[in-house]
Amino acid sequence: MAKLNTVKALNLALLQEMERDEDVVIIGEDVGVDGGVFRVTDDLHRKFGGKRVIDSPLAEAAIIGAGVGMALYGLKPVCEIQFSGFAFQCFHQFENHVARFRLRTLGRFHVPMVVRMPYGGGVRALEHHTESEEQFYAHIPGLKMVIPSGARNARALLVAAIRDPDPVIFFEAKALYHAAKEDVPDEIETMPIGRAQVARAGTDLTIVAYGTMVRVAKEAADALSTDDGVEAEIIDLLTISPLDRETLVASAKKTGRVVIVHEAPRSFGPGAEIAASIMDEAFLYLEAPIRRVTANDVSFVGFARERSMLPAVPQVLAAARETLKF
Amino acid sequence: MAKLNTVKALNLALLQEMERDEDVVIIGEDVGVDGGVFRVTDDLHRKFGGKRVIDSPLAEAAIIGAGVGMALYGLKPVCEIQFSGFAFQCFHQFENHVARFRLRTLGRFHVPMVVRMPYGGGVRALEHHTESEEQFYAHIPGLKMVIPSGARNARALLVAAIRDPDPVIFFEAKALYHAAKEDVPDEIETMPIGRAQVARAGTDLTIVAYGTMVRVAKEAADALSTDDGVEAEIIDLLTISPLDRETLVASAKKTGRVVIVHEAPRSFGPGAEIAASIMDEAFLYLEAPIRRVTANDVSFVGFARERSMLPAVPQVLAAARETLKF
Amino acid sequence: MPRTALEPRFQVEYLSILDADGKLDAALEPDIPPDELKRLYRAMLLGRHLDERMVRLQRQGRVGTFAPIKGQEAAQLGSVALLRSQDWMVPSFRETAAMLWRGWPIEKLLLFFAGHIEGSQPGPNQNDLPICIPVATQLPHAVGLAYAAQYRGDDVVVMAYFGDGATSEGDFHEACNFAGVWHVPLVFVCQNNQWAISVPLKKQTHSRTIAQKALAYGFPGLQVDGNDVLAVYAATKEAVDRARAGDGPTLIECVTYRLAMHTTADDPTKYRTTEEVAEWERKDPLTRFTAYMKKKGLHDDGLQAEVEAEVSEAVRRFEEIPAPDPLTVFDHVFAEMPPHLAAQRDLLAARLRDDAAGSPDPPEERPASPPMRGQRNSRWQS
Amino acid sequence: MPRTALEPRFQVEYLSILDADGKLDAALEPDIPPDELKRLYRAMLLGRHLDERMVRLQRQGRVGTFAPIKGQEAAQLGSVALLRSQDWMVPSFRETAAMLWRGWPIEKLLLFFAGHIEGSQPGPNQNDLPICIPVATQLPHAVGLAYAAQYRGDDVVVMAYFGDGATSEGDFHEACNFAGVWHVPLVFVCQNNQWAISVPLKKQTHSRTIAQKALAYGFPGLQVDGNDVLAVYAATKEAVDRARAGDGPTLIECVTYRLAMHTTADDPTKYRTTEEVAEWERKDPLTRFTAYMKKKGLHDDGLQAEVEAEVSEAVRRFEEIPAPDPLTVFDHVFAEMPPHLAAQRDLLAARLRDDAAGSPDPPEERPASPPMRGQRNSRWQS
Ligand SMILES: Cc1ncc(C[n+]2csc(CCOP(=O)(O)OP(=O)(O)O)c2C)c(N)n1
Ligand SMILES: Cc1ncc(C[n+]2csc(CCOP(=O)(O)OP(=O)(O)O)c2C)c(N)n1
Ligand SMILES: [Mg+2]
Ligand SMILES: [Mg+2]
Repeated sequence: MAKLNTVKALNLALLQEMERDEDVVIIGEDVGVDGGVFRVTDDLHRKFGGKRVIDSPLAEAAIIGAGVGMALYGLKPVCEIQFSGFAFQCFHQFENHVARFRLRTLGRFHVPMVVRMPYGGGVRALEHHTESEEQFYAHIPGLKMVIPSGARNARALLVAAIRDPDPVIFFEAKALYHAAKEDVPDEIETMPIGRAQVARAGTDLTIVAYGTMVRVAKEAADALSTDDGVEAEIIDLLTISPLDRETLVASAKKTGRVVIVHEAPRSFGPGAEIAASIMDEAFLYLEAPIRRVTANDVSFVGFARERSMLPAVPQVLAAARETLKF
Repeated sequence: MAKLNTVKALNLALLQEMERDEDVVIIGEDVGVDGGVFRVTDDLHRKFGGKRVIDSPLAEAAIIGAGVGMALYGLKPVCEIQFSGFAFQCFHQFENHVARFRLRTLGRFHVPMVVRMPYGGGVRALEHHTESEEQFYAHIPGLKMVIPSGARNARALLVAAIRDPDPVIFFEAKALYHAAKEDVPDEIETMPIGRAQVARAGTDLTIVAYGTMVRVAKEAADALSTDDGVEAEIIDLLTISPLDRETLVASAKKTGRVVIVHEAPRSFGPGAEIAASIMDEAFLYLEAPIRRVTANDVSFVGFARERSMLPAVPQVLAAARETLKF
Repeated sequence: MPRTALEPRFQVEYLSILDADGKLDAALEPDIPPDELKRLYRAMLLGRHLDERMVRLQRQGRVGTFAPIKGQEAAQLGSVALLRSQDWMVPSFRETAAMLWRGWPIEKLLLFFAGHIEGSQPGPNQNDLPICIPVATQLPHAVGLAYAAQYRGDDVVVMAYFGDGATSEGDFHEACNFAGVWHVPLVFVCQNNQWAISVPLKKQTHSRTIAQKALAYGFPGLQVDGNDVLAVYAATKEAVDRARAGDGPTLIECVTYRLAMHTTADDPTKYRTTEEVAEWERKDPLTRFTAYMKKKGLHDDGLQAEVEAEVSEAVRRFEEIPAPDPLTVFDHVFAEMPPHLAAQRDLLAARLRDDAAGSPDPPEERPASPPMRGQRNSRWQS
Repeated sequence: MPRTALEPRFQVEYLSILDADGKLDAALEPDIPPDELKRLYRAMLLGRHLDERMVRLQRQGRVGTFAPIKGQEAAQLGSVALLRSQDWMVPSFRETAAMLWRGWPIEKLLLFFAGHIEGSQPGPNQNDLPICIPVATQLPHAVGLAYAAQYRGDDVVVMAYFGDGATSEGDFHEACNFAGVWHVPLVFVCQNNQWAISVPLKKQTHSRTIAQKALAYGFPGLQVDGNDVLAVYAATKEAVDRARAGDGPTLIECVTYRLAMHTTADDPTKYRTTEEVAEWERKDPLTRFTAYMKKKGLHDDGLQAEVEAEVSEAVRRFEEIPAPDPLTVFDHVFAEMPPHLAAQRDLLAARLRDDAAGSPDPPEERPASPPMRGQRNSRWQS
């Protein structure tokens, strides 16, 4: 057990999986000698050499496309896209191929690859370095879309993603990289992909969040408990897609009131599916409309304005109180 | 007034706008001499020459990227992506630039371009030629996403899109290209982008649809009227984004029951936003959960299986009846 | 001008051995054993015949849109023949002849064009990727396969196919650049058939050859007469040997011509002259190879009937294949079916049971527009 | 080998006029009027000084992550100086000196790196695109601008900037290919500074030069000493003249070096030696140009103080700029604000009023990781 921040926890997951399995290779821009621009692959190049930790040319479509080829051959590529804002360059490879090879070949081939990308705001970053693009992946059948919320689950989920026989898009919240250390066991630990967790039990209201927003949800829940005597249940999705509807619906049935928090723009965003899925199965239990606290439908505002756009505790509180009063 | 199918109606829109405005140029693969693989640009190359109707090399990102440059300069490029399945090749240009130049430059530049793409199934087509990808565009702030449902509105909306000062993604249902002729006025006609239409008035149930699915909705509504004595209201979205929530909410408030029909896969699809938006403002009016009739979350099944996957009248009827009985 | 010209200068070579008039450059003639020549010749005949048959099947509505290969048999077979079974073949969508050579059953190819995804499943030990429709997107896969083979230390070469139009795509460029940097055992085979649907090469790129594009990536590029199976064979042999020896990738440009339509949905008279086509018909790869075989005493008059029978037999088997089960697809989205897919599957299963239990079939949909091109079914046109 | 070598053979030229030792090839010396030389020299000094100042501002937390240009002043100014105001400049993210030349106020550049989108708004009649962060994506825009200019019959040339790493992207390839086919008045200026963050050129591409990549598109490519402002100027003049004359695009590779870090978030000692940097410091473009100016009697000792004052003055103005209004962005998503955005705007406006009305500020967020590179703020690191 060691106290690690998320960067170190992810690095540990990669290190241990590479030690365990020679087929695991890393590929991306600056992942090698430099150890990745956020240092998630630190020291791996020294340990495993340039053939396994590959500094690629600057071309995202080829990183993912070559990853597909490696995965088809039987390797387990862990690709890094330097920032999720640059993954649209390879979006055709995701949609056309990564997600489809298993189906196209009726199981003769599959693509056991992981694509890691830093995502999200709150770090005073420039355009294309702060956005939250999970929705685009969640809508593609055949992809799994995972977003951890802390050092320990980041490590466990990354191990699970590497061992998963299907492609996993793995978003890492930049704002969480160095945010808080957690106890991370020395032995390899995994967590099931596709399962949400109740991050805080409660009875009066459900707050659905993931990634950085789990922290915001927790602060809001504490304030609700202290100030309003209201106990909010927090669902930490961990996997965005396939969505763990069972856990969501169970909580909504219990509390009857739901607030969803995400950093992505609201319209046609992940919150819509979460809300619609809950309505599908818990309609008669809902006491109030499901509220979404999200970024506005503006693509980029610059970090000088960022605080006005990112969901924060006051907005979650306002939505929760409105929902509770409804 | 002439009886035209959708291909000819779209061709008329292009022809008349090109006659009206020298800045309108067309660019795409095979749009010139060949007149486009669906003949939407037929004869325009002969009329306006290769400098205005440009047969481009086979490279979607450059088609859209060059279109951005032309639009910044003051032209009005109408780009064609041969099939919407090949637009992921240029998705970075859409997300990074087409949608953002106005905001990035606080209005100093804007990108008045139209991107036409055939989309959707029902035409016995191979992989990447049958999918419905509207959700990806709808989630990007700064893009308008339009899908006509017939020859006349296709023509009017294309004219509106060309005159729009903002970028418009314009999906054309392949299954509607030659499906039915409609009376199309000789004089230029436009329709407002961003407004849905009540395609059939009703009181008991709202069916939301767009593109090819409007026909399916209409057949279902007729059957409901005949067989069940139920009058369904049909909302034809026409614009997917910005979503005309006002029209949707008004109808839902009136009927209390909503079924949404689309060809895109269900999860994290457009139906989710439509449902969530209606819930946002019409929660207390809803008598039943909003149901979605959609393709399954399977990327491609081959046209030999297509009929099992595309939403059709029986499924809409089943959902409508379930909703009515709820 | 007194500037420094950097060394080495670049040049692109052109290879032709058996020309359109049947003239053989004996000094360059590759040493192909008679049995291999016969296999090659038979495969060319089979490719040509299946092509004609498939166009007819499409016209009869028994398969959907199909991309003919007529005229490109030498480019495909002269190259693919150099692969061993452990090597990998990465096709685009116009490699019917090469796929047959690699062991794809004819009926599987028919299934593919009839809209069954069963048609894109390679056999259990077949090192081929399936048909790839989005142009050039298969090329980075080939690089990854070759890298993986090299990483594992396997004695494997990868061969990737694409057209002249594909060279305009970003994926072509990125794949070539990666292949150059990684020095992988990969042969890029461009079938430059002069057209990308209606776009002629001169509107596709301003470079004089496709071969010279290799210079941008620091590996050799060679232009060959793609209608000369001997030249294609010789050039590919050199490239495959180089790859196997660890000397990196090669780009081979096969100068050839698509004698038929782009796909069965295409009307080439809209964009090219019959004179142009006639000119290339004179250069037909099959004609000159037939003459060569005759001269070598290797020609077998019964072969044509044999390949026709083979195709007919396969078409018969294809037509016996029942409509596919709509439910199978759910099993292949993920290794394990998640709950939401299971629910969607169950719903569909129930609906199919209802249908079977007697509810009338929905009215037949309108005839479809073809997949890879626009709709040309005149009944619905205007 | 008895193959046909296709004509013409290709070659790539290298141009150097004023070398690292200050040696001038007088025969090639471009004819630049003294005033223009002075303007160029002042711009190089200004670029160098602003760069140093911005790094300090970043270290003080007054701006965010910033990409220094130190060492690349000659490559930028020797090229941009050939543009007239009606011409278009399409930058990447490392063209501070070129942008200053084009009239971007210093405080606007500071605003950009301080996270204000006001910093990416070109002036009303300024034919410049804003800083473009996604590598190579600006290049197709340049092609479109050039096409549009040609279409309108305007006497306009477009100049587009990018790095060595950018040449690996598909967008670079597609843009070059379109430019070749369309024969547009466009000059591609590659600042080959040897590194793309930590990736050296030899891992970026296996081609010997960047210039030779032009051969793939059928237009001229030229390599120049990018630290030699005279060579860059001469080469660019030729390319701009060619573009203006309707003779199509050119690729100019400026061989230069990024003397500082990739961005203020980068630690170059992780991936390159101090010896390598020292070697390039010897080739500093400013040193040799200073010597040249002195020799020409054009050197002005007061200039350094002058540019320092100019920067200080701009920094002062920048610091007076108040925090931006969060609501303005809603006005620029579409020409007309749709209802859902108006609703979001109103909600935010109400929240801001509440905040202002006294509700306590939320606790300050943790210090941020820098934008263009990973977080290096050690306080939060382990
Ligand atoms: C990314 C992408 N864009 C467009 C298409 C539509 N399309 C199919 S084939 C083709 C032309 C291909 O030309 P070429 O590469 O020369 O191959 P050929 O058809 O001549 O064999 C086009 C544009 C596609 N399949 N994929
Ligand atoms: C599409 C894309 N991928 C990755 C990045 C992250 N990134 C920013 S600069 C850079 C290196 C660029 O190298 P080069 O083109 O040589 O320009 P230089 O930084 O040397 O000026 C990278 C990888 C990006 N901005 N855009
Ligand atoms: Mg071709
Ligand atoms: Mg560089």
